[in-house]
Amino acid sequence: MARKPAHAPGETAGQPGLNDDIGEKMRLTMYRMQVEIRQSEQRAYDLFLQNLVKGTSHLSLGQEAVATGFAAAMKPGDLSFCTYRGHAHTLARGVPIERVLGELMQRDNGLMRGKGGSMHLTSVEHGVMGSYAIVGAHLPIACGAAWRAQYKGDKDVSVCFFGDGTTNIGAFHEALNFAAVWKLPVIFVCENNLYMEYTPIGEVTSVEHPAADRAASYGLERIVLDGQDADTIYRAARAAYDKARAGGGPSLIECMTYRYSGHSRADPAKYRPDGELDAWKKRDPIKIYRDRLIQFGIAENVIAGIETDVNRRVDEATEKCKAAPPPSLDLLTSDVYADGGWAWRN
Amino acid sequence: MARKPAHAPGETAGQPGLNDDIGEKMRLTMYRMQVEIRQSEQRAYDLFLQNLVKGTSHLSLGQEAVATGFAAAMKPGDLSFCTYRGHAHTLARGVPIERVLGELMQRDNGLMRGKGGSMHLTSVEHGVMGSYAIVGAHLPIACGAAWRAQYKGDKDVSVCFFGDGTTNIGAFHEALNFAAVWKLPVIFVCENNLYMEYTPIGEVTSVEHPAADRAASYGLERIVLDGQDADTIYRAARAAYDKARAGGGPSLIECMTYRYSGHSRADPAKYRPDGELDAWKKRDPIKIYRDRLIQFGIAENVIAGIETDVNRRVDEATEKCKAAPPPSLDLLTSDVYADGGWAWRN
Amino acid sequence: MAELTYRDAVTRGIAQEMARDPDVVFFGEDVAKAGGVFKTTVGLLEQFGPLRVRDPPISELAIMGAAMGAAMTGLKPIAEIMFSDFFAVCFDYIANEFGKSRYMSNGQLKCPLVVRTGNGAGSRFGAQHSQSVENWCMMIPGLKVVAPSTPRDVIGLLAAAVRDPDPVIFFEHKSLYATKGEVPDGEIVDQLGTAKIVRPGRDATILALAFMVPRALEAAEKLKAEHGLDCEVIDVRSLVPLDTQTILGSLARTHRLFTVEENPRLCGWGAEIVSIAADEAFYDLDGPPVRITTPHLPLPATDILEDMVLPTADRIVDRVRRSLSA
Amino acid sequence: MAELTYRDAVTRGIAQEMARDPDVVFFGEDVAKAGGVFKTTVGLLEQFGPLRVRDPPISELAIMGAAMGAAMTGLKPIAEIMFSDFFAVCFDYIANEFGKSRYMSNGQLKCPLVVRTGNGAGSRFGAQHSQSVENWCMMIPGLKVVAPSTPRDVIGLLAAAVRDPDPVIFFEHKSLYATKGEVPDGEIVDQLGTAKIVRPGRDATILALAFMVPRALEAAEKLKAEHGLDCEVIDVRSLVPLDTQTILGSLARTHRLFTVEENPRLCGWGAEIVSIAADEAFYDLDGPPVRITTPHLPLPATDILEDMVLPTADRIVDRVRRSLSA
Ligand SMILES: Cc1ncc(C[n+]2csc(CCOP(=O)(O)OP(=O)(O)O)c2C)c(N)n1
Ligand SMILES: Cc1ncc(C[n+]2csc(CCOP(=O)(O)OP(=O)(O)O)c2C)c(N)n1
Ligand SMILES: [Mg+2]
Ligand SMILES: [Mg+2]
Repeated sequence: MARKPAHAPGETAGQPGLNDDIGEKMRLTMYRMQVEIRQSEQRAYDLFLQNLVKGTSHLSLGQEAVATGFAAAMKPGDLSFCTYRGHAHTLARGVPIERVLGELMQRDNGLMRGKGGSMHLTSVEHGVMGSYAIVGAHLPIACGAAWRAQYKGDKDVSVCFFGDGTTNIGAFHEALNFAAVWKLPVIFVCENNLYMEYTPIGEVTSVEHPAADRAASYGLERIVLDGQDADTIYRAARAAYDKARAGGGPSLIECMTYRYSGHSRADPAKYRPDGELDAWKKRDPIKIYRDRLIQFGIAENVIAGIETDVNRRVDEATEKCKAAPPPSLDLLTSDVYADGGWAWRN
Repeated sequence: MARKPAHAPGETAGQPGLNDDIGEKMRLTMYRMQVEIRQSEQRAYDLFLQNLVKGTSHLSLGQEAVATGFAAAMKPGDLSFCTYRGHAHTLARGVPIERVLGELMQRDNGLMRGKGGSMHLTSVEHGVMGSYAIVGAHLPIACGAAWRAQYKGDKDVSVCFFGDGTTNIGAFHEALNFAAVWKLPVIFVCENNLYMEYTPIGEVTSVEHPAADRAASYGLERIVLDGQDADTIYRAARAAYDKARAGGGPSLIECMTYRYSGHSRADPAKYRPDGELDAWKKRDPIKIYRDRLIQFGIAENVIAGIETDVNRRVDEATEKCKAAPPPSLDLLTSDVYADGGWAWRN
Repeated sequence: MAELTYRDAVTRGIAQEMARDPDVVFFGEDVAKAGGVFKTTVGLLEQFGPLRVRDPPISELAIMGAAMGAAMTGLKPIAEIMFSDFFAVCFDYIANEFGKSRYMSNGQLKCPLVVRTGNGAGSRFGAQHSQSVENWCMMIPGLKVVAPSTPRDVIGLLAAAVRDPDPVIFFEHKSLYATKGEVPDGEIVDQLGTAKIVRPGRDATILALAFMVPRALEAAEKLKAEHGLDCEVIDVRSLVPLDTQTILGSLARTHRLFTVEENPRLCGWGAEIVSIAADEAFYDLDGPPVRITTPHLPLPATDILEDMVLPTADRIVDRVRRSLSA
Repeated sequence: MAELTYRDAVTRGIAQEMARDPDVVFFGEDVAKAGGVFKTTVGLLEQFGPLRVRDPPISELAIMGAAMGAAMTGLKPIAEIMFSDFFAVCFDYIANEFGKSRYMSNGQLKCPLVVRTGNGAGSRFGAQHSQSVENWCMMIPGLKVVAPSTPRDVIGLLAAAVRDPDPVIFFEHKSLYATKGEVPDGEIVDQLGTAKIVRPGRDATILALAFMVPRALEAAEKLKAEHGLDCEVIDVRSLVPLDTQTILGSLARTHRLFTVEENPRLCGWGAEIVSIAADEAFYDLDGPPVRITTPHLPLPATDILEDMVLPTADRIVDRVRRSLSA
């Protein structure tokens, strides 16, 4: 169940074209963003095969459109709360590739200088308020950030990304109800990639759409999107941001998508039925978007230029990371407490 | 919101009468049960005023019909999982009044000889598999008991009682989904008494009916009942038991009811709007049921006989408790582990 | 100077900080309209309004998570968890989130919040509403942990906790709410990480926390009056940061150490302090350091059983006397 | 006799018990079809079928609660919590339910279950997936707590845990999964509450648990070879029940005590044992008992930092040598 995207391919093709509500500039931005995520994630995978990525890592190959659509709709100051599968969302906020790869490679140039690791990417200056590795934990945290905005009259919106499997944990329920009752400016985005780790979501969930089919429990609208189409995501995201900023409270948005690789680096993903991956690759978000750009009359060389430029930047970032030293050892005991140290006694 | 029972008073009056699907014998049983709960709870309150009930206690005055309707529909072997507000459900399973009052009075004749206290009434021989004082904790536990029944092919059903406020805690969500996916023979009964402790449930909940309006999230039917009419409860309970025994999986049933006293003994319940208590007392479950018996032609003296008999038994139980010694001191260290002792070292 | 109950000191402490700093917000189940189940927060809603004093649903995960998210982004939330036993339903935030985000983010994230909770036994509430769980928090890196024993300390340490840039778990003892003490007028701000010698003495050092402090003091008076033993009593107050200087300093004078803990035996704060003393002050010790604790048991509901289980002044007297005369 | 990995020993241990007793059921996230994220349960689904080996949703509360309800009513469930860090999301069952229901019900309820979990550091997973949390469980009355260090002990202690009538928390160490050891053929059943002297010695007693056992052994060999110090190494194995006889017996011979803990410093099992030794065997001690622990820090992700933070053989050697020559 839940194996088919809710929208047919090319759904947005009927839109008014390049000068529609999205427009050329934003579309090129979104294309670049998707390509950057794709290439960076692919590079992370290659580096892992070269034994240069340590620890674990969770790629978003195939899920680029969701991160892109939301990030593109954000304003500066909006806050992102991610999971361990957070590289894409972090890059989408403008965090330099080098800082992300550096963290995966446990180098001193990493976003957290190697202290957090791939599952905890954080860049407060870019609005990435952390990546959380305990399933569900960040949904209530995002509520808190949204509460601050509401209380202070700040106009920023918090967005919280999570997977389909996360909808079955208690924190999901508590956060959704809490946000709804307090009318918080927070957007909950479920990236339904059909699997909770290795188990198909349908085998462990009482409804077909694990997030959207539960929206009514919180008085929220049921929203299921084609997660492979960045335009669709972008439009829905913009509406949700507008609603949140206008005091209309939270949204819960389920995006149907698919991860091309295993759950984490250790996983060859053998549990997937034959043909499933191929079928989804036919609806590759980058391919869809590239075709649309072409269809809208963007020149092939403009598109290729973006691709080459991203490629160069990923290469440069990789080289910088390879050359970067490991974290300095005094980091071990720094920043446990606000005084910079770790003393629990005098 | 959610302040009006979903069914109008006297709804069952149109039923075929005394020899209908419920019948005279069961009706007299259910009347006796409700009177017994009422009088025992009232006695608990009086004893508290006399400083003879120690610790806390949470009465079900006004909520008698729910406990009665479900217990009456149970078969021997069916299992009850209660909250701290569990006296009613415990009595309804046939546990002697003396053993319940004894526990409240912290006497050696108490159900757990004073070790557990009023919030943890347990009588395994009567199918009362414990009363739990951490909101939500027993919903998953009831799932486990139901899983055992399913696995072993036992035909018993587990029923789990909880309040409206409990629907906002994570364990509610996890248990409901789990039970639905595994199709467990468990019934979740929400006694919606309009308040989570002191705060009106509507102020902290994203839907009008905190349980029923969320049933769809678990693929379950939406059921809201008049919790003041034991016949209504009994019929719905029977259907849910039948479904569970037939392998049809869980049910979630919301019963609209009201507690006459405060949340616990310390609470004078001043937060309730004027007139609310009186309005609900007009739909007192015992009054409703007594009127129905009369209407169905049961003689006043039969009814009064039940009342007098229960009264005598509550008096007797009270006297026995007053005379009972406190728990013996060696209980302090008994039954931590299965060997009867508490040794954590050799 | 005024006499105040420990309960009213909580209210005054919160009010002092809310009046000072508009970024301080306060929420917890039934704390606003109802003033809290222990009546520790009566009047705060009226004083600070419904935007700053709020009643959330029964959703401890949401409460703790929201406190964290608010703290990360600029507020100074005080969250109440009604009974400390309920830390178990939101332990993820205590164990995995509050104290780790600053470290994992290499100093980018902050978490300046206070979680207040009703801790401890004495109300005959049974095993799930009576626990003393300060060790659940002490053992987690990145947290600060405080447990005042007097009304004055409630205000002063709460102020210090609210002003502290790190997450602080603030244990109020349910059995102390009705107790009274002198409290100076005006603002009171204390310092985290400081123990207090509440009774000087020469023959032994007795460490106690929260509800055990008055009992240790009573024991010390009895030990003096009945046995001529002059014990120093230290109110530990702050488990993290731990004031080992005051503690080891006292031990260097008295040469004997006793800890009086309400938490069940295994892995309590007494174990930690004894292990520090045994390692760092081994040659100061003239005899075995002794832990007086609640036995390692779930708590019984019945009054006579509950009274047996907690360390009493008499048990302290007996244990100290036997040990010092051995 | 066969050589087996610690990982495969888990599978064999579970299979041994499931084959013996049809009431033993096993469930946990991704344990059935996928064979577990650590591949510790490959083949169990095929061997015992989908009614006995099941994949629940990501619902740790449901998993733990369901295990308890099943145990209360006649099954012997083995539940897996993937990483021990996730105990924090279902801590209510660990802290407030499993170990209290028998007591609160005055012996009416039972809770014969096993929770298996992947514990400990070494995989560069960072602060939320690397913790060593056995003290979170040791401190709770009513539980039993086990942590094997060898494939043979995995099978034997798991069998003992499954057959035990009380709730047992079973800590497998992630960094030991790939290690190998000799395992006898046929059924293996060990005994809870028994420590093991894994290297006899005269000069000092070194206590270690799980992943720290091989490191303590390596340290002991070095201490012997390089410094002529002959240390006794004890694999504590079972934190509750705690084999204080073996531990204090050893101390009575060696007169010096060292504990090697992976959990962060505060309130670890080492503190408990040191406090027992300091109280009950004070006059056996010829010098300060010393705790060698992971410092009280969240865990860093990077390899070189993580390697610094856990006690190593060299750190043990250094600490013991300095202490014994002081
Ligand atoms: C509380 C908790 N339980 C289990 C895990 C282990 N785990 C990590 S990711 C994951 C699957 C999450 O699935 P989903 O929410 O669909 O996100 P996806 O990985 O597919 O993006 C699980 C079970 C965890 N990190 N936290
Ligand atoms: C996890 C947890 N949070 C809070 C409490 C405190 N508490 C006890 S009863 C209660 C209200 C429960 O309301 P509801 O579920 O409606 O049940 P009712 O008491 O009305 O029967 C609260 C908040 C608790 N026992 N456990
Ligand atoms: Mg998924
Ligand atoms: Mg209620």
